[in-house]
Amino acid sequence: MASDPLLSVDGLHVYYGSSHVLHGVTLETGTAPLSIVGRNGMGKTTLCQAIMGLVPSSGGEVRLGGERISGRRAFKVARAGIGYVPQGRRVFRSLSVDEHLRLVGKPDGEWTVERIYGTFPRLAERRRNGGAALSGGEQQMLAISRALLLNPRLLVMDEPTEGLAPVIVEHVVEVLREIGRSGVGLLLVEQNLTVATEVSDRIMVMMNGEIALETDAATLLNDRALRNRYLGVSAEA
Amino acid sequence: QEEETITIGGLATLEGPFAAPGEDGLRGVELAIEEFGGEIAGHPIEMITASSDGNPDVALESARRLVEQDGADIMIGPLSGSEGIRIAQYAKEQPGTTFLNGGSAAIETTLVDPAENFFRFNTEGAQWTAPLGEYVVNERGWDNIVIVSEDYSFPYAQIFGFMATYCEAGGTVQDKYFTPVGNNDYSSVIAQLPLETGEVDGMYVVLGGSDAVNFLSQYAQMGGQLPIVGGTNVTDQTVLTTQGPARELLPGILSSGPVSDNADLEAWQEFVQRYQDYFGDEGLPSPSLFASNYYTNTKAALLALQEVEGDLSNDHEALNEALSNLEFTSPTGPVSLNENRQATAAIYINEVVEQADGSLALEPLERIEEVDQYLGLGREAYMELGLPSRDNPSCPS
Amino acid sequence: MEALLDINWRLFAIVTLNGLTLASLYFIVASGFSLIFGLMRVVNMAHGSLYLLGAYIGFEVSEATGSWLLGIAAAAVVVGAAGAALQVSILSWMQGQDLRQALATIGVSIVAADLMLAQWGGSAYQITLPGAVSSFVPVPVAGRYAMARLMLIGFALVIGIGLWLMLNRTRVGMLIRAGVDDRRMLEALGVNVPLVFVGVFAIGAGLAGVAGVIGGSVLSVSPGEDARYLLSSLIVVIVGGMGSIPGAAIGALLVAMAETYGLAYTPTYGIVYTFAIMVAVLAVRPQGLLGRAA
Amino acid sequence: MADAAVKQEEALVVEGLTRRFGALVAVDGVSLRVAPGERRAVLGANGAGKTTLFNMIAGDLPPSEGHISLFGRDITRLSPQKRVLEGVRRTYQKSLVFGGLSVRDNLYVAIRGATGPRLAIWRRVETQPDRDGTGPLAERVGLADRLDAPASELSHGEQRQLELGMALAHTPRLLLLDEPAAGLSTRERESLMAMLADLPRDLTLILIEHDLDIALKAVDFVTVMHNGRLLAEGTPDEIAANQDIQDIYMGKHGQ
Amino acid sequence: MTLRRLLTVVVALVLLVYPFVVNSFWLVQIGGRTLGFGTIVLSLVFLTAYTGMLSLAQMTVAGVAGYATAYFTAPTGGVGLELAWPVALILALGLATLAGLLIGLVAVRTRGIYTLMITLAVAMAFYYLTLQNYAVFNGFTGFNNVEPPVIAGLDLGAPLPFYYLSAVLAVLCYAGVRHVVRTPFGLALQGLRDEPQRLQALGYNVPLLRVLAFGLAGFVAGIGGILNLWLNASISPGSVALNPVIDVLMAGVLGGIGHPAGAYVGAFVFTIVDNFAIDFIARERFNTLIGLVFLAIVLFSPDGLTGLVRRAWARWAGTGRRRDDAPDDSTNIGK
Ligand SMILES: Nc1ncnc2c1ncn2[C@@H]1O[C@H](COP(=O)(O)OP(=O)(O)OP(=O)(O)O)[C@@H](O)[C@H]1O
Ligand SMILES: Nc1ncnc2c1ncn2[C@@H]1O[C@H](COP(=O)(O)OP(=O)(O)OP(=O)(O)O)[C@@H](O)[C@H]1O
Ligand SMILES: [Mg+2]
Ligand SMILES: [Mg+2]
Repeated sequence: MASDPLLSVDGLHVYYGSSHVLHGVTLETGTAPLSIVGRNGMGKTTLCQAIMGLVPSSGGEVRLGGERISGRRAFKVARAGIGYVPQGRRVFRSLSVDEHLRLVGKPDGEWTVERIYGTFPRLAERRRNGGAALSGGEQQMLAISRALLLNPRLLVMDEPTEGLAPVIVEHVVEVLREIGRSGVGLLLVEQNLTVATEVSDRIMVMMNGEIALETDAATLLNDRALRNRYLGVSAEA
Repeated sequence: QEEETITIGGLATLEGPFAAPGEDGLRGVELAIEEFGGEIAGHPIEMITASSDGNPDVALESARRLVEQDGADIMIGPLSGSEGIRIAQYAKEQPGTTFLNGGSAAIETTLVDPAENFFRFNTEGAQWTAPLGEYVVNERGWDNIVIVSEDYSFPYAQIFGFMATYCEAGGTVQDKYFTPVGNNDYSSVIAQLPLETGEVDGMYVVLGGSDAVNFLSQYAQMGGQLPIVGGTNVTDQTVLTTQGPARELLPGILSSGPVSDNADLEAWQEFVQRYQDYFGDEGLPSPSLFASNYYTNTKAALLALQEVEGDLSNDHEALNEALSNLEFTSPTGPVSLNENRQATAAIYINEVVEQADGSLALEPLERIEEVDQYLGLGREAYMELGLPSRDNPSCPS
Repeated sequence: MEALLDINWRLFAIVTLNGLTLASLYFIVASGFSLIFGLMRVVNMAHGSLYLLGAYIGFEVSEATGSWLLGIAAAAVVVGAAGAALQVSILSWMQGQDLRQALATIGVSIVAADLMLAQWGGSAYQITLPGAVSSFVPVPVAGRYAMARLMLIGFALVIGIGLWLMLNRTRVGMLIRAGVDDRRMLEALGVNVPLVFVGVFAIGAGLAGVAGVIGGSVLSVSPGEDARYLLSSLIVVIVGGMGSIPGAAIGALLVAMAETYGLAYTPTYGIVYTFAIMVAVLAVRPQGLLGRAA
Repeated sequence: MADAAVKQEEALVVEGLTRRFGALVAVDGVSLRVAPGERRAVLGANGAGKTTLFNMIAGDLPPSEGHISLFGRDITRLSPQKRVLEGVRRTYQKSLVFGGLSVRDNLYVAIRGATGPRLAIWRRVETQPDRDGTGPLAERVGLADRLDAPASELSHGEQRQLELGMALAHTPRLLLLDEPAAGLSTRERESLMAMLADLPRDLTLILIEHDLDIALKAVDFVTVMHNGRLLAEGTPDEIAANQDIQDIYMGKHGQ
Repeated sequence: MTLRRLLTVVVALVLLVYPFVVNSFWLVQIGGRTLGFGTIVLSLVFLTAYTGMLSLAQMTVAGVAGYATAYFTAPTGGVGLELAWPVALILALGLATLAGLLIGLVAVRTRGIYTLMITLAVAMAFYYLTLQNYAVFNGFTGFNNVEPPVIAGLDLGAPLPFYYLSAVLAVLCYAGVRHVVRTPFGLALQGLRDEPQRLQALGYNVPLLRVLAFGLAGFVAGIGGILNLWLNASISPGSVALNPVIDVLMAGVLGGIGHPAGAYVGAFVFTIVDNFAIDFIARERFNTLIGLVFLAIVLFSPDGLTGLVRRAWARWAGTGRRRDDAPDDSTNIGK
């Protein structure tokens, strides 16, 4: 291949103790956003964590822009250019909103603390609140902001719209689309099919630790049987 | 032909702050065995050791190990007072073993319900200080003092011995200050103490190890100038080997005890010489009180063994009999036992002096012969006094 | 009535000063402990050992060079390095498992105590203070008071303010708090968390070393002091609230005051009062006086 | 209807409930009346004060002002565990499950909490008669095949399912669900809907949910909060048609 | 046969036969101590593994029982009150339970490592109290000559009866703990360890549970404390000082603080090392050896020796680990 893809995952295996959770996941993505959907407990979070170096993989490799990042410590992976929004928010309970942002923010770069406050005015209103003293949705906004402020080459987002009010979800979708346009890669894990299909055209379905299906947004939205088969959806969405 | 080996178990504190004295105590045991060529009447003498940390539970555990597991025939030890009480009590469970004290100096060990097979050839805490009380009244003319002491049984015994003769000689005690064990900032006690002589003539201090160093230097820091007499532990090796400015405060302090570094006594000098020859750089510059006490007790055991030619039959009947009647010359002079199997021996009144080489040593001012368990009061009168405590004794005013 | 007038004000003033200066010493010792505990949630049971090591190093160096300040510097550096080594070689392997770390440091303290005993024996050491501070200063009511002890207050202030600035005015404080909340997440934001932790541990240990030299000069050092100062640090931090530098100051003050007044006025139970204060504080504020709710 | 009679009939009455965090008024004088058997949704933007309201009703947070009564009884001062015994159950927005226990034990602790005796010490759980309740309960929330897994090894969504299961351990009188669908996959959301529909009719349900598909379909009545205050109340259709609410909360979804 | 059943049989056999193959030192000082001291460790393991509260005051609670027994059966120097021994023992265990409950009250709002610090401070407070107080604790000297009762001509203080007495009590305590943790009460404790807020929202009284757990642990520690007292025939402040307090923790960690069996394994190994380390290394530096052994266990086997054995068994049996009721990795306990 002429140029290396932004992210390539090749035959990734992950075990928790003796339970085999990822069975050789292979995927590639460039600057166009990619969404991964799938039922609960299929291994989506595990995949994100394995990419970030937060759980050890026992086979396969992960490359970022051609550079091998699997096996590296998480902070090196992050420094290589991945911004991570974890599932469950994981904000620092003893840091205020403002401290969160200043901790990762840099004065130069695409995303600055001021821009974040502009994007999520709610955070500006709560800038002195501690991480534990935020509502669920506010925490989620903070977790997204934290990743954006790293100005990464690739964003890995694990259900970033969980707990967000519908208007904010729309807003986040806007932001993610804009990010996609600006040449930053996006790997989005979503339960909300609407969000997944609005943000990315390419969709993968994960099942039992494997990429079971790769398709495009329109197909998934229109093909009820397909959804039924891979996501267990019976009624129309 | 080769006779059966006789095992001597040495028990001392080899852990914690008292590890150094403990090690020196065991050197005393080793030295005594070596003096007999490691053999008595054809019986090879084997020495085994176990450690305690000053805690009676641990001492007991180690003693059991020496006696029941390793088959020690003769036990020497332990080092500290409350351990000694516990071991003497254990001796009753083990009539087949002969116990000799190591360094411990609690009064109760040989006074309250003493064990038949427990022998103490060293003098105890109250004996050590008894002559000193009389001395400060008669020789120094002090008749009003304050006492500063740590709050537990050994200092009680030391104060008990001291006051027994001090009050008798007409002295009074203005006040006693007991500081809790584990305290190291004495400034608030010092704030209540007189700094210069006047109403009060001197201060009797019973604090051990670093506590003594802390107290003395803090007292000096606050400008205190009262003359000081110390308990035996104020001038022991751990204090005399202190490094740093506190050293300058020590010379001139009076104390009393069973040994004196510079005693003009042949037996002592011989002992020191032997100690230095045998241990060289490994030992202390001069043997400590503990080396001397462990040595004395071990030597008594070996002498008695020699007398009975290693006969340990019938629960050591012969050996114990011989020990009870044994009289010999220890490094500090002649020793003998009373009916409680407690030593009667000489006590020194000492002054701390700086030697030519800069080290500190105890210079004898006086030697008092044959101080017995009853402090010269006779059994009846002594038993009247009861056991020492915070409030016992107090000079009748 | 008479008894009231009878109060010995000079004694009271001196005892109060004693309490203040002892509090300063406790604060200096506890500050490093509080730093490590508050920021990294490591209960460093080897803190007392680091204190003792600092005192011995300070003694050796100041004896050899004749300079007390060099002694302090050497203790800070050597003990700081020892702390860093402890973090790298043992504690970093169990980061986040606070219980296991506490246990490991207990192991370290046992070994350290034994090795220091082998090296320096059971004698008491005292570090020579510079001549300038071995004097008296006049103080109202109390009469005069030892300069050496007053100096403690100065040290405590310098250390306290320095730490407070570091924690509240720099990014370091934020980094560390975040690292304690969720270490893995912080790493995923590109922060070399292990390095930060080593740094903090070194500073905390260095403070213990400095405290050792100061304590060894004003009082003295000998085996056994390690447990004593570990315990006082524990109580100071429990009372004051973990990780709070002003809390440690208040904790030190309460504990030292209880101890000195106790010793002066009711010697028998002086030490027990300290614990009574602790229990009383806990009953009202389990996170300590200035601690954040856990 | 006479006032007293109304009081009797209300399952939950909240009056002037206020909660301040320092200067911030998270919930500001909210009053609610929820009839027995009613299904009610509480909607509102992030930080509107919905969870805080739940916290006060369940007793996890003391209110700064106001009163709460349950079936005519004032419970404002009651401790959380006493309220449970009065029939209040809740889920948490962030799952709180017992990581060291298996799914089955998690559910069993929940069942015991509702029925007692909670501190029984003589018989092992395996021989307790109410132990059988765990199976059907797991079935209801879709965890039947994970009964023996330790809760700490569940995925995020599975923990949400368990969270729900613990609240359903016993049919409460008042059930408070804080975003039950968050983190669930599309399939599990459907099961959730079905399960909600199956709840006994006499159970009173209050639901916080950002998924409007669920929020508007599963309830009879909607309360909308904004900046700590009550903004509007009405049937789902009325709310969906309300332009203000669309602007500040639903966005184009509601159109 | 499962590991557990096999082990039960082996342990029962060993316990029965042990007295006939060893000398009096191994019988009393190793065997008796393992069982009595191990019971104190058991109370610590119980609290830590199942409630997430690491209490360093278990030796203190044991000391309360010991002091009470001594006070009521062997008055010394005017301190104490002679009572019939059943009354004395009931009082002692009652007081130990009470002490446990009180410590629980003090520590009730704390968790994990914070509990450790506070209970350590409580332990030291008790130590200083015993040291300074003469009216009840007889100060520095404590109580000597405390002998176990003679029941119907059977001297419980003699080595063999004492050993069997210890064994029976230890087995009862162990079985009791294993039982309790699988009762609703025990499950609730584990819930409290993991997520107290959730437990409260399920209708449990969390502070009460915590205090009760401490009380129960106090009762168990009290039994160990009485055995320990009889083993030493005396008690003094040294019995509740910092060293023994830390010893309990060390033994727990050696054996594995995540499983009740770890308590006795740990107590045994600790006793052995404590007694014989001096033989392995020149007499001065054996504490370094003890420290290093301890450190090595903490470093390499966070769940102690029992954890090592269980992992080895799992590998040998070739099966995935079956989960036991106690969590396998104790590494997170006390967080
Ligand atoms: N720490 C762990 N130990 C053991 N098993 C785990 C652990 N974490 C997750 N698992 C298991 O691994 C599988 C995949 O989990 P993962 O969290 O990756 O799922 P997911 O697809 O992200 O699910 P969800 O949509 O619920 O977030 C699940 O079956 C889960 O039970
Ligand atoms: N402990 C606290 N201290 C200070 N402010 C708090 C605290 N808890 C919550 N808040 C604030 O109160 C407001 C209401 O929070 P709440 O959690 O009730 O919101 P919510 O409606 O549940 O939002 P979401 O939908 O995002 O979960 C938020 O703005 C939050 O920042
Ligand atoms: Mg997930
Ligand atoms: Mg909420």
